[in-house]
Amino acid sequence: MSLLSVQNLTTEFLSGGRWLEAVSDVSFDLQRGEILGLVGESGCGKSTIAYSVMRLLASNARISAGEVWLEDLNLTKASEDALQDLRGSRLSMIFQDPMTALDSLFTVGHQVIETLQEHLGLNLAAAQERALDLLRQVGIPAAEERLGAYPYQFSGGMSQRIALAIAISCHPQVLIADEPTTALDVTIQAQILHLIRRLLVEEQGSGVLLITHDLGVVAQVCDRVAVMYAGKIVECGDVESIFSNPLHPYTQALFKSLPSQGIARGALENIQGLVPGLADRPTGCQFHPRCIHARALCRERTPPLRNAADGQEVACVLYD
Amino acid sequence: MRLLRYIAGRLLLLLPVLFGTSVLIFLLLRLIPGDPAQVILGLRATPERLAIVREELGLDLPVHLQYGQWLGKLLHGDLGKDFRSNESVSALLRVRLPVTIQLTLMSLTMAVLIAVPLGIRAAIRPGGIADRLSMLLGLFGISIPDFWLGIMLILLFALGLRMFPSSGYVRLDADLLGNLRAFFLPALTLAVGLSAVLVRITRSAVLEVLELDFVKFLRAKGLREQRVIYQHVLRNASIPIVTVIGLQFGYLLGGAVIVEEVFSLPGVGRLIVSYTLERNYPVVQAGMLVVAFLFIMVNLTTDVIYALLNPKIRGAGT
Amino acid sequence: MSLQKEQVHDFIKKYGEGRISRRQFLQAVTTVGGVAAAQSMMPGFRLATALAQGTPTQGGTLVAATIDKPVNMDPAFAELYSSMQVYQNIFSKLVNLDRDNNVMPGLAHSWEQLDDSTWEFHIADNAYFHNDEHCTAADVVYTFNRLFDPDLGAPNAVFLTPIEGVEAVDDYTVRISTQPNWGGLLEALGAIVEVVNQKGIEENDPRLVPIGTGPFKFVQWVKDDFIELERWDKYHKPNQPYLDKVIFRAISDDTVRLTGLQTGELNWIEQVPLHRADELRAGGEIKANPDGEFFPDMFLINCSKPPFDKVEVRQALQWALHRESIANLVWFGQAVPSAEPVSPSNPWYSGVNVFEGGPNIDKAKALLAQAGYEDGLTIRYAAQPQVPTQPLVGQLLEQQLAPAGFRVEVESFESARWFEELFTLNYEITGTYWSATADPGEHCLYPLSHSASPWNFSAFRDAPELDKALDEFRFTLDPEARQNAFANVVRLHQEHSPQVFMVNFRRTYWTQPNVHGAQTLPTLELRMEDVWIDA
Amino acid sequence: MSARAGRVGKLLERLRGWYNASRSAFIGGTIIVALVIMTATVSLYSPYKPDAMDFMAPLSAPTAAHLLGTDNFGRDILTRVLYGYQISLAVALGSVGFGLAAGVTLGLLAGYFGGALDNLIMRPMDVLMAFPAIVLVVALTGFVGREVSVMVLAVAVVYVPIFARVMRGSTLEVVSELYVEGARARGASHLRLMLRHILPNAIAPVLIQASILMGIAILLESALSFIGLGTQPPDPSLGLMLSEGRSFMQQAPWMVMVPGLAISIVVLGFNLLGNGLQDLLNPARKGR
Repeated sequence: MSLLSVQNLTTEFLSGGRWLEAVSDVSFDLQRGEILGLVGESGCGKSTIAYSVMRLLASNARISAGEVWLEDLNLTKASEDALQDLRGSRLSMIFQDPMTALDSLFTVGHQVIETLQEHLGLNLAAAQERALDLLRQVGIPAAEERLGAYPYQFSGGMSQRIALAIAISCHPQVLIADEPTTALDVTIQAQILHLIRRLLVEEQGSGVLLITHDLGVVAQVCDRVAVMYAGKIVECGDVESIFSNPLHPYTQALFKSLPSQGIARGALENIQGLVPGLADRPTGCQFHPRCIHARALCRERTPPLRNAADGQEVACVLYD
Repeated sequence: MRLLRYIAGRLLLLLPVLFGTSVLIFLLLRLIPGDPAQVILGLRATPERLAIVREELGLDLPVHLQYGQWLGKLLHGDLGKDFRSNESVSALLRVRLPVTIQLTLMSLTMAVLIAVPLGIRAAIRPGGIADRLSMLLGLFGISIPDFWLGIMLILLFALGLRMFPSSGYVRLDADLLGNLRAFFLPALTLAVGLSAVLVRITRSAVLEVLELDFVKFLRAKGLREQRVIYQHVLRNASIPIVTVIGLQFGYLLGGAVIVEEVFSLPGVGRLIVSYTLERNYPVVQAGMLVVAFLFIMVNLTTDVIYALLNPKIRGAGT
Repeated sequence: MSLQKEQVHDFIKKYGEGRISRRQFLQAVTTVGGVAAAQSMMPGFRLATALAQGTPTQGGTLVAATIDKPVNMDPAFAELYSSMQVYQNIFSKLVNLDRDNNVMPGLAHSWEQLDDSTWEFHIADNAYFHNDEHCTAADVVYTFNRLFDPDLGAPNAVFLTPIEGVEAVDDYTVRISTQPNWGGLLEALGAIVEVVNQKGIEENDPRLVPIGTGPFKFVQWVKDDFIELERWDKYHKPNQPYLDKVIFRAISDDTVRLTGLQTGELNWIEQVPLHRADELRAGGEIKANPDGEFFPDMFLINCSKPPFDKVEVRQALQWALHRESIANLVWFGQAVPSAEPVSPSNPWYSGVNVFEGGPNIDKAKALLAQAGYEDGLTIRYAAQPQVPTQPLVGQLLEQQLAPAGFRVEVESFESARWFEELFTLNYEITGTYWSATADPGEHCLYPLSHSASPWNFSAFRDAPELDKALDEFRFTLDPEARQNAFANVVRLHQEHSPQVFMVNFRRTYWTQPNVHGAQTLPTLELRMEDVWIDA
Repeated sequence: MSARAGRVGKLLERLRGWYNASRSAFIGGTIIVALVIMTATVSLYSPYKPDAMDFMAPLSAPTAAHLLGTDNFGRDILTRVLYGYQISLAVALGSVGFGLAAGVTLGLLAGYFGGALDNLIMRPMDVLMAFPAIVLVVALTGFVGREVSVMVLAVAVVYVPIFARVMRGSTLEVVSELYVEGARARGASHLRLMLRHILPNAIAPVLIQASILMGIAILLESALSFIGLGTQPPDPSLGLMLSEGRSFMQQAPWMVMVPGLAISIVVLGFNLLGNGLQDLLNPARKGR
């Protein structure tokens, strides 16, 4: 049984009096000891999936179909109390901008300790001890003094390490990282990503859902990847096969526009047209207006995700 | 600590401002036409008597000498004597100040108890009952003149239902229950206006904090909603709320004169106004100076609370 | 609305519609308006209420609410009658005046007149000051010396100028020598001379701590809050005062003061909202005590500059004035119209009215024309908002004097500015009350209109025959002759009208039903020694 | 015929536009406009003069003849309220007008130049702010006199520091934004810069404040008249009517209720207008 299983998830937003699908019929599984990348341009619904899993959607959004299972627990049906116990203990999340993720009026130590006390019911001394240990694990130098420091005394990288310390404080089974390194510069980025892999996957065997728009990040740390376009997964599989043999036209186009490939293959091609907004999503295969292989069929039918090669699934009429 | 240096700086600034205020008050009073001696003697004034009284009160000296005399005595803690009854002004203020301060504290406490919880609930459940209530209170509270509200409350609760006295001051040490009953309606009258402003400030402050990223992270780490709101969100929203409460405290010191008048409470505001009419300079000067001093101290306290709340400003953290 | 008011309004309506002539209208209104006044004149009426009070019982605390707050306890200054209301219970006077101006024993149990300029007073030998000093004739002498001390400049000295000398014949006899035939000594002693003690004056500030031989001893004065007096056990009158303690509070708002009485917080108040007096009198929930009219309200007119420098303009004002509607609309029938300092029920009332049958618009217009104001004139009425009746009278005058050609402009001045307008003679006409009419000639008309008086606010000095009449009144001893002299003064005063008397306020003290002995006195003092509370 | 219908249609359309844009501004605006029209034309349609005394009907409850009853002198309360509004609106518009003009200029200079000038302007403002408004006005009216114009001046003096602070704040915000730097780089003169760039963008919060302060000005004027320091009898100020009615509170409650209600309505109108302006001028904070 997979660690985290998302089945036919559909999430809608209320805008201008109408419900619009941001995520439509998405399914994937996250196994233990695996980092699954969820990649796509901004606005494709990847963050919405994260908030749907955590059940932290804004008041104008709702899960209209599908289910999310954390092992034997159906998150979509779980009560708010159950979810509160679950969040931060079995299922954790870190965000994009570390500088605003922490409450500037409370010490860093306090924000770690309150999480420990909430879930593990530790007394102050034990919690403080555990917090010190966590800070050391995430690589905070001179942790003893830093416990009493305030968020404004930390750099972006350091703040994200603290967020990570909080997220892993109760040995979560699943960590969702929503663009954890986008706001950081490249050198810090690599450190954080490896820290995630070491602390979550290697040491605890947990699963990580890493949301990013940067294929470089995927390459660096993910085991498997799912490419999303306009609310749907168009292709997913293990990183090696996807990177070496991208099947879906959108995935291929993504790679062509990627300078980091290092291969000077002519001018960078960008995909003409724009990512469709929620309100004006085309019928059939969402990508067909911008797809160079588009055929009449693409307009009518929305291709399901199909096994095209071992470890690789794609939703495109070419491989039906 | 930077905070102590900050407070010391502000206290130093206090002296010149108070000095400026005292000069302004002193001149303003003497510029208003009307001779104190005439008011004292009333219809029974005779030219000789007027001369005697003016000399007794030192009104025949040139203005700058009068100011020098007054300032000299002030620095020794002597606020001078009431022109009319020769009673020491500090004795008068000892009766009047507690009344205004009690009225200010009671009305502010009532306002905070009404407005802050309502404002928070209105922000947490937009469109709910609390939200609509806060809108109504916010709108009608500042539109209804407080002296009219006072009269209506007297008409209903004092004259009508006889639940509260319609006026008069009962000393705290003399009769606690009587004092609280006497202060209830005036404090409530002021509290309505104050809470109207406070509820809107609280609501918008909480709304703004709720949209900050760290609240998402707090919920993502499974903190109980109760703790998220009342520990983290409220603490962050408290800065604008404290600012408004500080401003309102300052306003009430002098501004509550109208409600003091409606309920005939012997407060400082009413003292200043009625004694200005009688040109009773020492009492008015002392009254205004005390109000200005308290006003500035309250502003300083608000800024200090700022610093206490915001670690960055006070340079806290190891 | 009480019967009385409806009748008044019915007449005004008919007059408005021209169905009845002016004369009929005024005649009717005067009789109706006068009913209340006439009622209280009948002696039988007053005697009956006194006897019905039952026998006094000892003990109890009276919480009394006056209108204005006391300001100065030193009797030499007599500053604001609200101060006198308190300290006249702390000091004693040689003699006292009862409701009908009869002179009753005070500190002096007996007195005789040796000749036309010498009197001797025999004072009680068992009177003690509240600082336990024994009261002797020497104290009376000290009192007078202090009153005449130029350094102190006591205002009341003006009323005592005819006194030539005061000396102690023995420990308990005082001889007072005056200018010959001065008729006003007894009223003066009964109204404004409180006996003080030298040690008491010098040991503490007399303005704050009064020491007298009166029925009540001063305990404490919490400014703007209350004054507490307690029973003086060594009072020279047997088994008086009846009350243990008296608390004086000042409540300026009528409604608030009334509520205090109705809820039992207070058991004596100086005044109820005037428009509810009749209703409350009928209700019986609270008790209206025997009233009295000793508080004239008048117009002060500045005779030193146009337009009122011409006597015709002042007389025109007299003819145009309609006193009944002022009494009814400003004082709600709780005041009696009167063209002289006292009202019909007062023994001094002369009944002289040079402007009998007024208001007479035609006569007023004729007089104005004589004065050169054919097409009317504008007069500035100065009103003090702090005295509620003044702005009301101003607004009523605006409507009332218009037909005669007076365009009234009401100008408001806070008290400080109002006094300045008065003393710098910048005002044209204003209103005020006068609280000293125990002897209306000596204490009211003399100071207001005698050319030599410092309180001649009208700066009226062009009527030597009025000065002569005033002096003649002053130095007339025989009561009968003094009454006629007063009538003569009133007539002359009305002819020149430096001041115009409007109404005399009927002052009624209201108490809890179980409070007895309270009554309105010519000196406006609150003689709390006569008051008692049923157990 | 159709042209007029078209025009009326267009007008209705625009009205509905305003209504949707901000309901409170629409309601507030309607109240104020209605009151201003009724007040300005009162002498045309009102059967009574404000001071005319009807001795026949003192303290009479609302009747057909006197829609809102009469006071102790038998004067028609409805007429006096409408004339009272003239004073209230005059004080409100006058004081806010002067206060706005002086305050905005001072605030603009202080915000734009900053440094010594900022302190020179703002410190006296602080001292003025430290004064309780009531006492400041008492001193001024005592000194100069009681006419409505003095009231306007007195309230304006109280408002100058408020407008100055709000203007300074928004000026600082605008100055710090890039396009002002750009304009300065192009060598625009200080004056042109302030008037063309800063003023239009910084004025928004001040306008919102202006509407709310008009309501407060009316409260201040009626409060002062209530304690006998503002407008003097026989002028029918609403605060004065309330104070005169107080002693007849039990027998003639309408003498107290009507003026109080009248004040609340006009102040409510200004507040609604203020809220509406706030929604219109910065939609992001709608409903805050």
